[in-house]
Amino acid sequence: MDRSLTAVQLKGITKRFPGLVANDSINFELKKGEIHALLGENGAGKSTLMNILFGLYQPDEGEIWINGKQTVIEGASRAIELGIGMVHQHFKLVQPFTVAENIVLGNEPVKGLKIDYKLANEKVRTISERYGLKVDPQARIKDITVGMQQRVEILKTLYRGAEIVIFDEPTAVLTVQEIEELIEIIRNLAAEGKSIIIITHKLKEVMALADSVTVIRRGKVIKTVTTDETNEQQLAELMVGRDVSFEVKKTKREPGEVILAVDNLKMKGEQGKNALNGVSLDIRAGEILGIAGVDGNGQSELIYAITGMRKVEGGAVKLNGRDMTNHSPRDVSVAGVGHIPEDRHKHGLVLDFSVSENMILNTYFEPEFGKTMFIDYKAMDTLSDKLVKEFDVRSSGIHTHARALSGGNQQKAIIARELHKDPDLLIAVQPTRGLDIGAIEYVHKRLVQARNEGKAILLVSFELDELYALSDRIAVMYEGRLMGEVDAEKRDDQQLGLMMAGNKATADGRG
Amino acid sequence: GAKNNNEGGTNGGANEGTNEGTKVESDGSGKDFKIGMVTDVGGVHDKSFNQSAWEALETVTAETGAVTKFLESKGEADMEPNLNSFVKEGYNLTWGIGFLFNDALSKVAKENPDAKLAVIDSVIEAPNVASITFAEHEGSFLVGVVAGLMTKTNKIGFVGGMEIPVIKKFEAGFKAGVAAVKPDAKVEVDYTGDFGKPDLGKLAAATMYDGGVDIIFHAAGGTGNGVFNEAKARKDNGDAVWVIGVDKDQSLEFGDEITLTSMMKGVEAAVHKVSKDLIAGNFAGGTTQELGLKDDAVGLPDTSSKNVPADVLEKVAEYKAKIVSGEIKVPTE
Amino acid sequence: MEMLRKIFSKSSILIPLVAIILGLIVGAIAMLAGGYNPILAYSSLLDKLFSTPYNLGEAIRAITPLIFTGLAVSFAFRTGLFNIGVEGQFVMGMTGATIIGVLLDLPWYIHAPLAIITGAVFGGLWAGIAGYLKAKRGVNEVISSIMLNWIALFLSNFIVAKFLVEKGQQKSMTVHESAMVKIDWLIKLTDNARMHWGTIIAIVCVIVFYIVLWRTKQGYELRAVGHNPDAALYAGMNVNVTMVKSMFISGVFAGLGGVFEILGVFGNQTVMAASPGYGFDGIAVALLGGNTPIGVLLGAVLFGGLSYGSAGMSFGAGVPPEVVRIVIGAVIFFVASHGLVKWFLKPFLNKRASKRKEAA
Amino acid sequence: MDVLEIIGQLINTTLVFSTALIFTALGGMYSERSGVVNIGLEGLMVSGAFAAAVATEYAIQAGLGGVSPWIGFIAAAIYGVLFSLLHAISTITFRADQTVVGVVINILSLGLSLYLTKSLYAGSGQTPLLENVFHKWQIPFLSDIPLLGRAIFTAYPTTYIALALAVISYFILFRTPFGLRLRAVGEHPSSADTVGISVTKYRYIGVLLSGALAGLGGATITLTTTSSFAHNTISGQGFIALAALIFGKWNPLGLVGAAMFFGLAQALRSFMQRFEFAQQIPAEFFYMLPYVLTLIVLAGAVGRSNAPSALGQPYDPAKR
Ligand SMILES: Nc1ncnc2c1ncn2[C@@H]1O[C@H](COP(=O)(O)OP(=O)(O)OP(=O)(O)O)[C@@H](O)[C@H]1O
Ligand SMILES: Nc1ncnc2c1ncn2[C@@H]1O[C@H](COP(=O)(O)OP(=O)(O)OP(=O)(O)O)[C@@H](O)[C@H]1O
Ligand SMILES: [Mg+2]
Ligand SMILES: [Mg+2]
Repeated sequence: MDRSLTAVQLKGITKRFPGLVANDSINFELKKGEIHALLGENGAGKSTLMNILFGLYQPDEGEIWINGKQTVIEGASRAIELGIGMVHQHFKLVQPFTVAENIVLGNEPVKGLKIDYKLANEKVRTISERYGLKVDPQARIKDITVGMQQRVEILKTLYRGAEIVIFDEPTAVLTVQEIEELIEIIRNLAAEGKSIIIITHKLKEVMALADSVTVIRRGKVIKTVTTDETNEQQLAELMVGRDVSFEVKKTKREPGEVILAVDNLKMKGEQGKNALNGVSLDIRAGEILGIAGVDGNGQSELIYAITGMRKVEGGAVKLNGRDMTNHSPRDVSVAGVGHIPEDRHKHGLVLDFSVSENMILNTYFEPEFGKTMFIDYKAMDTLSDKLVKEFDVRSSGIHTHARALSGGNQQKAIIARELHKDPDLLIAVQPTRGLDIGAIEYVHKRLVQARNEGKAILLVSFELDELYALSDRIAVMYEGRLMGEVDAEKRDDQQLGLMMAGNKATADGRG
Repeated sequence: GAKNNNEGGTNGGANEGTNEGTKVESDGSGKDFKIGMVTDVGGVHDKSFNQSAWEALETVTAETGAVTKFLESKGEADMEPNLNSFVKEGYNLTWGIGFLFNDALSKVAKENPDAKLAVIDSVIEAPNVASITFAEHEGSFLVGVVAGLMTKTNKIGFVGGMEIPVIKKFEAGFKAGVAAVKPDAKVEVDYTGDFGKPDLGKLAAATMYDGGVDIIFHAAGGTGNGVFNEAKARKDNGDAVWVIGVDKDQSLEFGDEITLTSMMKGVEAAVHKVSKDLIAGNFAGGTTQELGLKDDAVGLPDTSSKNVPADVLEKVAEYKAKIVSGEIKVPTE
Repeated sequence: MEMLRKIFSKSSILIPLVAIILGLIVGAIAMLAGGYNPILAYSSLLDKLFSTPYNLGEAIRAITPLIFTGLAVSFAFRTGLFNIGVEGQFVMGMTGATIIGVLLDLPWYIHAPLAIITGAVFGGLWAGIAGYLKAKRGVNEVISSIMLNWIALFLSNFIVAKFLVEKGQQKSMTVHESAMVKIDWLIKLTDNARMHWGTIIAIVCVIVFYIVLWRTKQGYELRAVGHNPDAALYAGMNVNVTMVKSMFISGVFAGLGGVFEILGVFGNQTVMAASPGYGFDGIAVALLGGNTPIGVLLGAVLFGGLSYGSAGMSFGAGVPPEVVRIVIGAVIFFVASHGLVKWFLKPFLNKRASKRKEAA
Repeated sequence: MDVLEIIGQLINTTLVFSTALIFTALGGMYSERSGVVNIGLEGLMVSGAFAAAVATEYAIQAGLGGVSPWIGFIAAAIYGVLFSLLHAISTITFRADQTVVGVVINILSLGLSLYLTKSLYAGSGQTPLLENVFHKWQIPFLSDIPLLGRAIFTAYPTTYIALALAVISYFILFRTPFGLRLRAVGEHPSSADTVGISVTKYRYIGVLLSGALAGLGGATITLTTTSSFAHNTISGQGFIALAALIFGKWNPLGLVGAAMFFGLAQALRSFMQRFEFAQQIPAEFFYMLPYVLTLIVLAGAVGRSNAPSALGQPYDPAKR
């Protein structure tokens, strides 16, 4: 592979949005066959730059050169023609369609007037075998795992003959195994001669995968380096502009009373299958119980069951010794449970409410916010001002809509709200998903602080690093059951991986 | 009188038309007179009594030079302001056409004792209102006689608009007429619930014709158009079916291949007479006239002879005489 | 006062104004094409509206039900529901008021309030059915309320014809004077226009709408459910009950509209061939008013005023009154397509901007 | 009258009533499958009914006789397309709220149709009655089959066209690239956009087709039942068609079923009145029947129907 040829060259790209410059004269070069990582904090302008390259946005200034020729990319179809493919941060898949339909969409093989489904399936199978991306062409997107969906996204680009593939935060939603597979896939693609751009917040992945790295901060390129000549610590500093600590300082602590006791919970899932098959667990004051497991093994249902958002068919939930089984979410919340939900847009916030209104989402009925039927907006704003300051939620003011906050700041707002309730039990589901390292550092600090204040914390995460860093104990969930626990002190990825794949705990687990 | 209700949806709004009285050989006696007319929601071109009334006023203009003008009501709420538009402009006479005007017109009459008003199909007891109603049951009896004598299948249909007292009068008279000449004939009744839905009229007619009915009398306003449409389609297919029209001579509109006869209501004559009386200086304020067979205000049009055999028409004449003389009392419900 | 700020913020006042002007221009073009004189027509319209106290009073009478139905549609919209069934709820409100007004004979201070409340509750419950079906059975409220509109019409007709009918008529007996809510001195003042307390209550409802939605905890819940039912569930709100409540309140507004048509205007209820149409016009009013209470009030004034004035247009200029529907449709169209309006305004705004630059 | 005959009639009447609904609901399907809510179906039907009445009338004046209703039929589709162009431009190009614009279409088309009718016909709010309209076809031989002949093979040409269009639409939607793309645009426009499918183009096609088909729906009423256009020629059928579309789960064959169900309920109301026992029941209850039945079926059986995911959302590629 002749790496001296450039696949993409961006010269002085500038993109302005009302009130801010998302990309500020960015110069960027991608060599043929190279894997090039793009790093930066939330809102640094990475996605914007890639959307420009893929023709979704038009730059205000600057030039795009593809394979040595200057081009204007006025739309996605032009980008596809140029051999550019993009795997988006939020998947662009049509849920009710099959895998094959999603892949061939817009470029369907036909027989007469009809789509030739046989040929379509065959074509999908061929490329999926060639690149080692196993999928079932006839499965529906809504029925397959996130990892599988991502393969479909990659296949979509390959089907269109992409030579330059952009990945926008591809690992944010994947499990450990899936990430490993993806890294393998990307390496294969590069070996085939494809040029790759990958955006990620995970420095370890960058170091493992990329040939070179470009760091962007506030729309400007800070530096481009090769991975040979840098390390994680340096990259982090380049990104954030200050020293970042990856260590979570956590002192050993004796857990107290049992706060949450879950006994033999059973619940039906959406498709009629059992989502929970008898889950039992205890959490004590001052400890963090981590739940590991591949997405879709009942973690969400467990949380719904504990918080009362869905009814269980059997078993019991006790909080501080009080039976809370099948109580309403309101009762559970009042009884002392805080909940940082998995999907901040779906559950965590009313995006069209102001930041301030969101701060009282589950306490508005308390006398604190008006003793009559009327809401005391002054009390609400006072509280919001305080929380926004304390938790450093950045926005143009407490009256701006939650929608206009970046993901990290949205998450901070939720954490502020839930911690302010001073709950006995805090449930945190994927609390750092999609956040940059600065934000992650902050969230981790707050969670450990809460633990140290004696709160019981239930943490669900797909990131082993996070689980190890925060948890006192780690339980593994598989097909609606807990497979056992491992000690967070002793890191054993092998063991954990096996349990996540459905093997019972061995002697050193407690299962 | 089969079109009377408030349909469609707006408040406010009216349509207008004016006859300025300088045309043709008018005698000019009415030059200083202004006569207004407010329609119900059917509008002035309803091919029914609103239209008849307006035609009468057009004739008045032609004959006397009086200025006549109409306003259409889009809903019940418009009727009162529309009447007031004329009254407050100083019109010499204001007509309300249709019995929905009952409330609005009596209120306006009470509030404006100096104004003169007249109403069709309703009785309003006020010194400044002339009320005109019709004995629809009497005329319906006569078309019932025709139907009874001419049915081949012994099945006759009646399609009504809404099931309300006025229409019940048509039904009762019609049934009595049929029973008088053909006691064993069956009269099927279908109220469509609407005066403005030809599709329902068409369905009702289709159902009846399919069931062996060969003559249908409709008192359903615009819904009745559907009855004619269905009959026309069947006639084109060679079936021997008939429709009896209502209010006006409907053979003029729908043709005499399907229109057996019609139950005419003399709205035009009545409006013409009352308006001319006004110009002549003897307005019939405070009176109620129920116009029936004796006044020739209801009954069959002359064109009936085209489809109705002479012997049947003779029978009709006989019954008419008996009703006028009081020998037969036609039921109203 | 976020609301007030919104109302007076530049583009939200500018766009409706421009939209109204563009709508009137569209109407004028239609009239020119039809061979009518638009200037004469519009001046006759204004003349009709403002010439006499009577017409002004009657215009207010015509505007009043639109305020209620506009509020009803907006309220549901605000909570994420499309209440296309305001029409039926309006009719049920009429019926409730008529039943009490006709069948009972009570002192006025009990009779009128009871009739009003009954009608309002009828409307509320009728809407509640759609809310319940949506919450419990997942039935799309748009379809169920379309069905309920028809059912309301026929049910009311049945009730009137069977239990309340005045002999020999196709309408109910007259409501007892003790239940009527006319304002006699205003009626005298306006030369017998049908003025009634419903107008005052409509304005009170505008304020109530604002207070309920933006000042109470209940309103906070309603809005949360409207924007994001999942988050509302998470926050411990009872989403289903809130949905039914929202429909109920919306139906109460609609029902009140119907109530005052009976108790304020007609004094009896006729057997109707079709429902009066205020509910559908309410959708237009709500949209015109951007689903804010003040907006609805102004929208109703515009819509009702134009509609009432259209009689003058035909009286004075011989223009078919339907042209007013074209104007109203066009106004809402331009309000909705503000992109289009801005596009129209662009040259003008640019000029202003460049002037400012020159000045600087 | 024997039972077979009655059933045959019932089915036949059902077909007559459902034809216009099928056309219109199919139109709604194309629009909503592309992600554009179409609450303006009622208005589009009004426009179609109006255009059909006027065009047929002119054709008759021009001496075209029996061909005239066909000319009116086609004119209705064209006029419907022009009207829905308004919808398309504002909702797709200018991203106006789709529900609002649908309401505008309803207000405008009734206002404009009546205004034009009055302008064209000397102030009359009703077009003249048409001499030539569609007549029922009796398919040779087939119409002699007992039951079926009466039920299905004696019907208006429009009924056959509507049913054929439903089948064709099913094929288009679920078997052709066009259908796949249209559905993709309605489910997830940005995924369509990122594979180079023009969301704008497909939405325009969807909305314009809805205009054409709803126009045909309106024309069907004019040309098979009313023979003229007036303010109440279309009174609620467009909304019923919308209900049928939702009830039929946005599926061409499903909506035919829903439309037929509604037609059947309408037919029943008229049939029942003829039986002796029915005389005791107030007429109003028969009038309610179709609507009550629909409500009961909806509440009892279907539950949540799955609309296209992006339905009602304007597509703005720059917004995430
Ligand atoms: N459509 C838009 N309208 C307005 N501002 C936008 C838009 N898209 C992006 N921005 C702004 O541009 C900046 C860059 O956003 P971008 O999505 O490119 O960040 P990013 O680096 O991809 O962040 P993340 O790591 O969170 O994905 C952000 O500050 C954002 O506010
Ligand atoms: N509708 C909008 N109007 C203005 N700015 C917006 C809008 N949507 C997003 N933004 C801007 O885009 C930026 C990034 O938003 P985005 O939601 O992509 O954040 P993120 O960090 O990528 O989080 P995540 O992807 O995890 O949700 C925010 O800073 C926000 O200001
Ligand atoms: Mg991004
Ligand atoms: Mg992000």
